Amino acid sequence: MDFFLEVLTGGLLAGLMYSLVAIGFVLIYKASGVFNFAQGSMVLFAALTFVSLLERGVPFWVSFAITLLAMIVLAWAIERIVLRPLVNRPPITLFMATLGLSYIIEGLAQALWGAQVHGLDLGISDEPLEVGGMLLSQFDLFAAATAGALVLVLSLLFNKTRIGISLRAVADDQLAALAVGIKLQRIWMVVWAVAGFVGLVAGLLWGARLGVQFSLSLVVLKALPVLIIGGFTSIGGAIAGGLIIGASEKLAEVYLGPMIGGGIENWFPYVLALLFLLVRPAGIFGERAIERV
Amino acid sequence: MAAIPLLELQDISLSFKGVKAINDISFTVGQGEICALIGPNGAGKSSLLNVINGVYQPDQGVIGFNGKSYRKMQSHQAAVHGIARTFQNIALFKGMSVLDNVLTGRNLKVKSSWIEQAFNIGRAPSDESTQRQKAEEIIDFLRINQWRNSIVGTLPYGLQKRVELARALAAEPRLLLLDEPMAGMNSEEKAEMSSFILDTQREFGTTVVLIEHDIGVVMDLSDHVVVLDYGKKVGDGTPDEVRKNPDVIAAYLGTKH
Amino acid sequence: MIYRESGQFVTTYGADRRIFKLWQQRWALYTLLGFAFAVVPFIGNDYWFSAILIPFLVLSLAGLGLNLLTGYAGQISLGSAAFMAVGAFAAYNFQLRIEGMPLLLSFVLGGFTAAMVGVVFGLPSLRIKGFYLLVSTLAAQFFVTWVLTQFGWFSNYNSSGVITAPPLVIAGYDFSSPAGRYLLTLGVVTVLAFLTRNIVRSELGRHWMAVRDMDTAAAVIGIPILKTKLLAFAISSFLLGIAGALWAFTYLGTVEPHGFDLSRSFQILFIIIIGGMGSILGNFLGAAFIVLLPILLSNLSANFLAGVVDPGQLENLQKIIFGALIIFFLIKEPSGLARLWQLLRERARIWPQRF
Amino acid sequence: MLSIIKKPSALIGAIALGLGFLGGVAQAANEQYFPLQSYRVGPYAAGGTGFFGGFIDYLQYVNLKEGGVNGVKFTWSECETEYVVEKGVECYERLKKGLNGAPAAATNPLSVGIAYATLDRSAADKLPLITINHGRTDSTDGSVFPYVFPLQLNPYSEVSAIINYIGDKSGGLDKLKGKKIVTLFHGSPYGKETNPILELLAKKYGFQLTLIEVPHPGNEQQSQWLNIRRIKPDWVILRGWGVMNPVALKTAQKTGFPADHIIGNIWSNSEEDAAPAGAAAKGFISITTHPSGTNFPVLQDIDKTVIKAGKGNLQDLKRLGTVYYNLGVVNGILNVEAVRVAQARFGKRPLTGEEVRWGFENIKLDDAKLRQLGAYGLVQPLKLSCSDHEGGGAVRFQQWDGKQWKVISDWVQADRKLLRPIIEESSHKYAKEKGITPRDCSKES
Repeated sequence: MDFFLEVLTGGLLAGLMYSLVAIGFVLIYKASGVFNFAQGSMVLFAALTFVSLLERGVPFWVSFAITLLAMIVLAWAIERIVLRPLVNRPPITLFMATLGLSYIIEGLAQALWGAQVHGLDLGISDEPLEVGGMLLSQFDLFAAATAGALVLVLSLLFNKTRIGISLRAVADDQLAALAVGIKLQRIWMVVWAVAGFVGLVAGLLWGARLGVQFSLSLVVLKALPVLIIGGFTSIGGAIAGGLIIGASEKLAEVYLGPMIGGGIENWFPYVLALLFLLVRPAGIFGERAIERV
Repeated sequence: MAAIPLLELQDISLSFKGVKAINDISFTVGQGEICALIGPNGAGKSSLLNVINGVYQPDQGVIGFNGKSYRKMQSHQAAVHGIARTFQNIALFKGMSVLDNVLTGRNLKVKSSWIEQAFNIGRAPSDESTQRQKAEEIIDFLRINQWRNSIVGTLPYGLQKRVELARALAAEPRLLLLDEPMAGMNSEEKAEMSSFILDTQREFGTTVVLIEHDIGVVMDLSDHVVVLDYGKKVGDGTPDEVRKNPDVIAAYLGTKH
Repeated sequence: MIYRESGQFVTTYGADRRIFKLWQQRWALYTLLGFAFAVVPFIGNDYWFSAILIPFLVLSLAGLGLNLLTGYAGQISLGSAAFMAVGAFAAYNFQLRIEGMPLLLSFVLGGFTAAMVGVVFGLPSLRIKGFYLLVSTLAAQFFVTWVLTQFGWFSNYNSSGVITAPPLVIAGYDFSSPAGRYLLTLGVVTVLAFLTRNIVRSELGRHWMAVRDMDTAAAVIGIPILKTKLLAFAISSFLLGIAGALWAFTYLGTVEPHGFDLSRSFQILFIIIIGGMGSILGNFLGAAFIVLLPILLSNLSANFLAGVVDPGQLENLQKIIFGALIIFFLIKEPSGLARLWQLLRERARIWPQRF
Repeated sequence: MLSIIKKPSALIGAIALGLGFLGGVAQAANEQYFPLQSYRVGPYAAGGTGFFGGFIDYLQYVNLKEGGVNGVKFTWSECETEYVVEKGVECYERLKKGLNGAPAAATNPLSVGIAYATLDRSAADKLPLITINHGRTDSTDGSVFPYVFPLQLNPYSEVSAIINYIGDKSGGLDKLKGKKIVTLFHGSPYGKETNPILELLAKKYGFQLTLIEVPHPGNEQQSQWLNIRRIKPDWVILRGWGVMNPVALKTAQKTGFPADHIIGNIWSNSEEDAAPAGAAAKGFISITTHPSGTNFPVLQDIDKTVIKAGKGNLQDLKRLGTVYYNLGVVNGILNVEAVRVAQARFGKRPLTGEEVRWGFENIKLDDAKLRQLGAYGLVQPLKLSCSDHEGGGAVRFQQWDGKQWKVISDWVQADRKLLRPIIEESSHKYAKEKGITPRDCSKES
């Protein structure tokens, strides 16, 4: 039983790490209807920029600020060069454009900073904590707290600020938002920049876990099933989806794995998401649109 | 008015998330007649068409078609029974040519299997020619020959409406459902479309149920008018009868549309 | 005027259905095929066969497979490589375990196996649509490679988990030389391309496009949605499966499941985006592009930029170029290279006039 | 949008230029050529730059120091593969013909996928394929794979040596009985390859073995390490790859498993595997076929003659003496020795691949020879033959001190007699599938 709880907690904490990446997706999907596959590359780009600056002797917060600036510039460029010319195209086209985008960002990141593997130390010790016979990772707890803080900041941003309110209007109805004079392009840029910020935070935490290297961009594959289960449009859903995926994949690996041969963590979340979809075709928190003909 | 009913709706109700869109509606449409559904926006006209050909499934009620009763209709099943339709917002296959769109309308008449088609053997070659011939007849009938090979998405609105009618007619339907076939047209185009509908009824004996807002057109065109308001039926009869029905006047005509 | 169209009228519906209505175009195609079959095997060298022509042909076939599903039937998939893997491993096992199994038959059986797997992962497509369907195809991608790695039976318990091409002998003729492997690949791809062309121009092809453009309307006019989608999955996976078998047998010789990973699926998706969705020719143009561009860049740099530009940076540049081209095509020419080719041809028809 | 095809002639010209340089002009150059399928970008760039840097530096060193082998200088050219199989194949086909008349000696892709894809071609083209420390285990049997050389160490020998080391640490192989060993392996054919051998050894020595898989790429290992924590093993063998290694070390720390009881295999033994884990890696042990550092005459000489002269290949000089760099140097030594051996038999001239193959099969490096090469302790004593394309099968153990690797053992030998029948069983199965008749090694000279 203890072991079960330990696996469960470990899974829930790991799940929050997936949620961090998924939140970036949700923001962009909500505001511009783009399923942004390049989110993983943005995480890589942010982490690589940050760690390269750090290694060149730039202080922590200055590096953070410069990286954030870079993400904003990136967001601006994406809006200008990619999104604007593709307005009103089918979602599938936009999705494929983000595939192209992920290639560009990955190439750019490596062209700028090289392909070496970097270690990243955020100064959080990772000696395990014993709590009631259960092992807890300090780092994971820190990451969970960060995720929580991030959600709080984002919800404040969306509920209290002008830009947040216009953003929700855009998410609700693009045409109506346009009609009341909201500048769609500006909203998009802001959202991509915020998603860049989320990518930076995710990049730092993941980078500290894995080392900063190319495979950071693969975390996107862990975030996809989270999105499917949580729904594309709900930040709360991204958190819940992350928890569900994290916990169930760990439990499955430990208890189901030995029966069918282990190493099932790659496809298990997808199969789980698929089963969810067959029951609820728009995720737990998504709403199914009624087709009007 | 023709005597034998082709379509018979009994006590149909439909709701979305608890909101009633159609409330206990019954009426019949006779063989070969043109029946118009009228009523203000949100009266449930399109929903009713969607129920008839199985896009929506009603919460209760029975659909009688051609002497048989159905609790629910699936859209594929409706097509097999000979129900074809057009849509309010044009549901053409925008990436395909006019000819291909019309040919898809004949999909239920195709006899050869896809394997025969892949190897161009067996029934495939003659089948394809037959379908093509029929499709060309419809194209001639609706006078859209010159756009035969154009991609539908590039055509103007009025033409698209005509192509959609062509696709529906290609199925050789017994019942044709038209959802605002003349919406957004000028009076000349409306006249043209009206004459196509009348010709269809005369030449092929097709029964037509249509939704239209232009009362003038409705009164000229239809044998039978059903008036809906807030999901309920408020009138049912010949154009003249409906015109005189006080409920209808109150609910609909009275608002001077 | 390069094309002279005068005097060529179609008189039957059959003739009107031809892809190439002008005899010049048909003649050009036959010449091209004749050249590819009868001349290239004698003038090509190992490098051209093994490094350019064979991968080009196999990737064209894979693009063709995905294009049926995505370009024609509108179902987006990121699992193409998984179906290739199924085809490759199935063909290998049919060849290995059934004595005297003819090589071509094992390709076809490999294709059928891939088709069956494709149908299983296509089943959810009835209930889920759009991006949500990505989940099903990604599940296929990860699950298939897992199964092939997990169970040694599939690789005949090879200690390194790889499969190796059997001797390439058909009816007593040995096709294992580079030119032979090229001819074998070319033959298979040509036949399948013709069959596919027939399918997309037939009733089934129209059903696919109807489902792609608007599936509600397709259902209303009586097109059976599930059957249409599943056939798209099946035939698409069939072609991908054969492409996978060719990839393993005629191109690489030895493959591991990892060779059919997600990046291969992306590669095939890029082929159809760049080449042109909903076009047969587009797959060939897209595959040629994706095979040639890296070679071109790397040759140019090796010969002109050696020592000037770091080869590593050149690869990064190439990645950026690929990404940029994809976005460029999506913005400027969603119908890809195939459309550009068509425009070029139309220009040639009216040349020297401009309009 | 037509603008990109406005100048078709320019495009065709560019294509012709790009593809035109495939043949190469034949000149009677007195040079021996190494085609290098290198990778300096992409996910595995760190390994590629180190390995090919070391390899090139050693070839350069022989050129500068001795003027090549018996007056035959080495030449090479690189072709970027990005570790991608098709690119590797394309590079192979492009470079196999030699360069300006200098014939190719051998290919050294350092990539499992590329090695597999060029395996058949190597035999057809009669060009040796060197897969140092990796590759198909059964290619050790040179009678079936005449052109493939998994030099020094094949995957089976790896685990056998690790078990021998653990036995040593426990005070003898008989003390292994009842010990608990967990193997954490990468979810790929590579990762699974040694599982049957581990099971065999577990049966033989009576230790309890648990095999735990980490799915590719391995950036999440919580459940695996919680499992390990429950099992409480004496040792964990890490058979990792890429990002899986640092994550394993970090997660081990998180779950309280000591790093100095984790033993990394041959692809978990570089600086890139340990350093990103930071403090969590301290104490981590791994095998290596060659110590890192520059404390060997040959490396100091390379530093002096090549690097100090500004002719080195490394961009980042800090990488001199790293695991991958030294592997490249070792690989260079073995390739050059093969050429030297073959020249002794076939003449002092540029050799064909077939002749170089004979050279590889007759490599014999004993302590005296290694001292002469300045590589004593860096390269293990090695003797290859027609039937044995591995030769050595020994490893040393090293420990990460937080900054670099420190060698902590002498050569530990694998139990190659035990492994040989299994290898032959596999190679014979391959021969049967492919319709190959194995060479009769007793008739080879």
